[in-house]
Amino acid sequence: MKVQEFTKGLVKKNPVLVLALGLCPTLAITTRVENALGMAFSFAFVLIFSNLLISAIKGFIPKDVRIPTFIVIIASFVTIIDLFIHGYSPSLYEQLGIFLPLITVNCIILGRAEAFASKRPLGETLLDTAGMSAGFALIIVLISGIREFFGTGGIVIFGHQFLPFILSSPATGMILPPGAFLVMGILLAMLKKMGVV
Amino acid sequence: MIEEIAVLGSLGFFFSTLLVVMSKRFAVQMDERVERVRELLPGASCGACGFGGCDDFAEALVKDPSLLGNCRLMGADERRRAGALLGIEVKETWWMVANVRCAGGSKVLFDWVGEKTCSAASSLGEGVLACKYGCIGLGDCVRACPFGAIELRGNTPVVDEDKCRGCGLCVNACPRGVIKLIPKDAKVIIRCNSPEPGKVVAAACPNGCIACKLCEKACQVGAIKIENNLPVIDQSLCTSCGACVEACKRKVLVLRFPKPLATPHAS
Amino acid sequence: MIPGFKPLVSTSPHIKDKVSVRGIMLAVVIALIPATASGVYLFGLHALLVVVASITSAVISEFLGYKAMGKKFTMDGSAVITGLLLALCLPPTVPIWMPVVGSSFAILIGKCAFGGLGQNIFNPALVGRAFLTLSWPALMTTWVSPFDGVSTATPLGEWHAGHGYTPVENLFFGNVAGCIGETSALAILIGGIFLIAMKYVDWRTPLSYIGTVGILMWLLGEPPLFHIFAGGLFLGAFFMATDYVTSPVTKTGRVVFGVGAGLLVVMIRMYGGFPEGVCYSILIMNGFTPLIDRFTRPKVYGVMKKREGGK
Amino acid sequence: MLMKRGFRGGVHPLPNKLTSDKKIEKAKLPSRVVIPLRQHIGAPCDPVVEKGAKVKVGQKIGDSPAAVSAPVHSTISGTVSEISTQLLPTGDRVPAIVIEADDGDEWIETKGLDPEKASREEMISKIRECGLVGMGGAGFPTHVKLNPPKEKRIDTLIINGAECEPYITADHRLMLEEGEKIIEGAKIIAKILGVDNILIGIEDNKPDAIDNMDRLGGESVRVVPLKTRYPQGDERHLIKAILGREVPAGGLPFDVGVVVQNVGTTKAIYEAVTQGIPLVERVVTITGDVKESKNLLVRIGTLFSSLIQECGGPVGNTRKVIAGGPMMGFAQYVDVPVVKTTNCILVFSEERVREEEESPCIRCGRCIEVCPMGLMPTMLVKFTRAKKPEMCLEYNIMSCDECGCCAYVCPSKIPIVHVIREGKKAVRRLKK
Amino acid sequence: MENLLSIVIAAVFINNIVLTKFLGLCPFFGVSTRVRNALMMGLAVTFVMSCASILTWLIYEYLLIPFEIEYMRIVAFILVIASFVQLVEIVIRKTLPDLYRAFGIYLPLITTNCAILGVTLINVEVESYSFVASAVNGLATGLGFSLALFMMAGMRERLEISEQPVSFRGLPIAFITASLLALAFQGFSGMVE
Repeated sequence: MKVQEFTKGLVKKNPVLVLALGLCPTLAITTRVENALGMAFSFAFVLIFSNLLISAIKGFIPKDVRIPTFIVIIASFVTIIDLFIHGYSPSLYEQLGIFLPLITVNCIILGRAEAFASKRPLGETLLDTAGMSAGFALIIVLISGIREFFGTGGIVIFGHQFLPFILSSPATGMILPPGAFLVMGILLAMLKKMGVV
Repeated sequence: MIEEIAVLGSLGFFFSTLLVVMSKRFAVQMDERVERVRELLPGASCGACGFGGCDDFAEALVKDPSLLGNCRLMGADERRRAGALLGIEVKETWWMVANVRCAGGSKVLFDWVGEKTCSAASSLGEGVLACKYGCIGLGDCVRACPFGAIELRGNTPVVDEDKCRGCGLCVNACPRGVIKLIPKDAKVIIRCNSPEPGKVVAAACPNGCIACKLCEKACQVGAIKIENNLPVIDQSLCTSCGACVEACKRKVLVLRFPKPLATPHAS
Repeated sequence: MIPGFKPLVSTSPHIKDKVSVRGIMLAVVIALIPATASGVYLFGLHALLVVVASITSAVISEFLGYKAMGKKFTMDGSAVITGLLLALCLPPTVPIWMPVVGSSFAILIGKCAFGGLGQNIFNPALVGRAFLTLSWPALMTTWVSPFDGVSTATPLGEWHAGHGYTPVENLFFGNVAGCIGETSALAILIGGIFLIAMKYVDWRTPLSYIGTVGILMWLLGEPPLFHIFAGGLFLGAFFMATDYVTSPVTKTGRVVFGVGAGLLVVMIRMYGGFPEGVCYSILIMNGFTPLIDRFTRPKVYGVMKKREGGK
Repeated sequence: MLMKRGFRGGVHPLPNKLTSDKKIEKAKLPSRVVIPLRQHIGAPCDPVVEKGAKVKVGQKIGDSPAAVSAPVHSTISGTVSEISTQLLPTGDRVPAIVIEADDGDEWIETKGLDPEKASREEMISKIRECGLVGMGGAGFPTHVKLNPPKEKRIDTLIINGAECEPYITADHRLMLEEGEKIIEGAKIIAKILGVDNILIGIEDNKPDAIDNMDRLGGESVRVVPLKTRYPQGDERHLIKAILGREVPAGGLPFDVGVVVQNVGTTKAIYEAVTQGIPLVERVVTITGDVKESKNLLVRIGTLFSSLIQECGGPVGNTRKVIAGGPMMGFAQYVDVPVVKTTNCILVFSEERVREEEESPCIRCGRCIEVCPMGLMPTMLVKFTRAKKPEMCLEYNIMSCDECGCCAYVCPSKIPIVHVIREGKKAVRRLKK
Repeated sequence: MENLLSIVIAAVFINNIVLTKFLGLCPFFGVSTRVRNALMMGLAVTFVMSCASILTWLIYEYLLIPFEIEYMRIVAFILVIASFVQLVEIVIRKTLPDLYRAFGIYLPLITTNCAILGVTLINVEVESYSFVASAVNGLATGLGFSLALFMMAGMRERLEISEQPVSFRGLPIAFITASLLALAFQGFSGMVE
């Protein structure tokens, strides 16, 4: 029962694929695998800690102002990770741009807070958010991998060429906006065909 | 540090006061029961209850709890809980499944071209088949099923009873009234829908019931009566002995093996 | 009633006009022959190779796409047109893999994903071209002059760079650099007029499209004839903006479509980063087509007040 | 007011009027007739004769007390052999009286009125007693049509001689051969309605009919030549073309002050009022793939098969027998009787029936262009197939006349009319 | 004036918030199934976006900068936006219940519509716009969002009545349509500057 709270986030209730939430960063920063990893890390940090806090104090939040309260909590954690990445890796900070602060308004985080953390105990919340984070990471790394490979010809992570081969004439369109929508669409269709979603 | 806290604190205070005041002034009475009933509904929004969808139905239910039986998809458990919520007692109901009352095989009256749906075909002349009550086999029921429980094998629809939830949309979709809902524990079913006298049926279709009454005579417990030229089976008397099935020369009667019926529905 | 009468029943009408989908597609292909021929004449055998590669891969892609969809593939000729149109709006120097990639993309993503013939929203050939331009911009903007194959710029490219205007008669006969099928306005006009005369396309779209470009350019102080004949406007106006599937179904809608596309061409040419905007203007108007259809419904007989769309 | 002579949309099918110079011949007397008790819009009649009864030509054999209905008469003299359910050319099953002929052709005594002296009510009741219905196609009881509600002011009578469907020439021949009766009939109708303005609309592909009617009509009845285009004969489009008025959706010509009568009906009205002759025969064009196409004066209730035989039988392998014209007629699969509204029997052999397979809609917009009602058939098809009756309603599906122009021009060969009928069914279900 | 015009053109066409910046995608895919709802949502977002641009600019300029706590912008901005949206929600729910029903869960989600926070951040952080420019940018971005949403809704209504392969039906084809629309909008690139 408990393990399901974690695994459902991977496929069955994958926040991006099934619930179609959190699309903005999924498409925006998936031009490079490197960015995706940075985003996945920041996202997991904010999602897990903010929801734990919300779950802990859920009894004290008045119903009418719960959403602003959640958001303020989330925003605080975003500020922390924003300052952290700014100091730790300015280049990544540059790459993620406004999408780092925009984690605040990622529908997945608020959605989990509203649907799960504000109703369930701490332990389940931890598993749920960890699962959601993993599911999110899985998808954005996959999409960024596809886009980077076809769009630049190879996959470079922290200065290392990740794949043994490269494309000679990469299609730059893949790392531009149309490519993002396209990969997402085809991915969804394939998953649907395979009966995953 | 103090300044920062003061600034954000006063911002927060200002907005929360504003919100509290506004929410009091613009308060909307919401019936919480609607939401809770809605959660118990299956959410397929199939429309079989006669309302626009599960949301509409939930609202109607709160006003008139007696409509609860309209939803054919709810499991027994959900129905009981919804009943408790609405303050009515729910009797146990048996689960229904769709049943195709035609084995196919009617003679075709004429060649035809046009829109390939049963409904459209049945509006050509008197319908394309010599039997006016038979299955046309173009799959209107297949398209109507929201659960993918019906598929065409050859020209006859076959119901997958594990997927069928007895919503009755196929019953409404069939222009010939070939599909009927039957209790899931029905033991013997008939595969003909024509109330015409035997002579007419025999002329139109090799598989139709000609009301010969052999089944009625064969049944030892008196569970079969011929009404309107078709056998009517009292399932509560039937012992699944199969004598009627044996007796039927045209193979109109089919014995369903009784399935375990402990849980009528588990979602 | 009659001995041996095998009745066939259908709803009225019992007679049908002769025009068929295949016939229409065939007419469009025929209408494109002059443009194709002039392209091959001007730019040589490689151009022909591009055309053949494009058509072949379009047809093969469509076959595979339909197979994957589980639909029956019929050789209705629409894939041939997509492939041919795509080839005609490619530079004559592109490597052969490009039309192959382009028309596969056009057919599989632009058409089959939407459900095949009649269901797509964007003109597949232009989708293919836009994708190629986006992905391999350098290859897609390498131009050569006719006959000798010397690297040069297109008339619109020259103009965009401030090098003045190419004489209109060169543009009319096609003796300029440009895409395979778009340089000779005359050849396109022959095909276009054939289609209009046969009532296969509505004259409203090309007229309003070309007219808008001409008038706006004239108002902006540019030579209208140059802008009408230069670039892919003719090819776009007669063969792409008039694509049934992706353009409005109503007569008023077609005028709106033409005017809108003309406006966009002028906007992109005058203020945009590209010297040419025909491809994008049509794609954007394709996106507007469902809305245009919705808001230009004809007046229904006997219904006095026309109600607005939506519920 | 400027006279407009056209309407929006429409198509130009090949006219194929093979019989326009064939004189109307009297068909052989049938040995047996099947007379359905409902040949009109409205309530079916109840039989007023019993099985075995002897009947004469013109004797009333069925009537109904309902307001919208018309009696039926025996069309031969003979014996009622059975009263049973029979198929109509429209595909409905209705009760019918079957009569076996005797040797003679004995008529009942008929008595006419003097239209100069008779009152309006007398004439209307005579018309009802003679069982007159609109003979152009729909079969609306004539006495109802000639008795519009008091609040509707009628100012114009239009006689419909357009006959826009291909192949059919019954009305054309009537106008050439029985022009006087039509003109007199029109005057009687005008008197009943109390209007002065009598117009006859005739398509310009029948110049001889235009000349003839113009000559006979004189000052009082004016001929309006119309552009030849299908469906010009639909009364809504006729009114629009001649008067520029639009009948409101869901309304009737009454609502714009007009009554429209078909030429065949007009002639029948003349005969009914002045001589008291009931509607027992009508002109039917039998054409298509038969040995010799003819315009025949046929007793109602005659079976199609005997008429086809009378025209020398079919040519080639018959595939379709159509009651009515090729655009709106009904394909038959068994032998049916001629009814009051049957204006044509069309025989199509294999060669003429080439049904092509449907292909996807390519949104060419031809159906929208030709729709005389200003509808968007392609959208109606899509909404119907996507099961969206509310959208069908939004796109005015109920205004569709099923004239068939859309399906005629469709390059994808989509059975648009068939689909739209389904859409209408769904809309009706929605309204319930 | 010229400058403001170029801000408008840039925000509506060239840097369309949905098609090139990937902001506001949740409502873009969620509310684009009906043209009418799309129009309403577009209006709501445009309204909130304009107001939020003005409010946050004022707060940034007159509260955060003087107290040197710019790094608290995320918390402050989201607070303002969330409260403002909640306010709008409360008012709409009372005065226009039909509209409230049509928006469903998307009205509360305007709060988390990243486009709104995104625009306010772009105003002060990325572009450092003046007060007027911020307000105009907020409005124009909202219009750009509405335009994309409106077009998408039209296309999706058409997709709904056509027959895609089963695996593409619904969201996948919506993404592919968005992709092709983004491809078409590439035509605007390079305009203005």
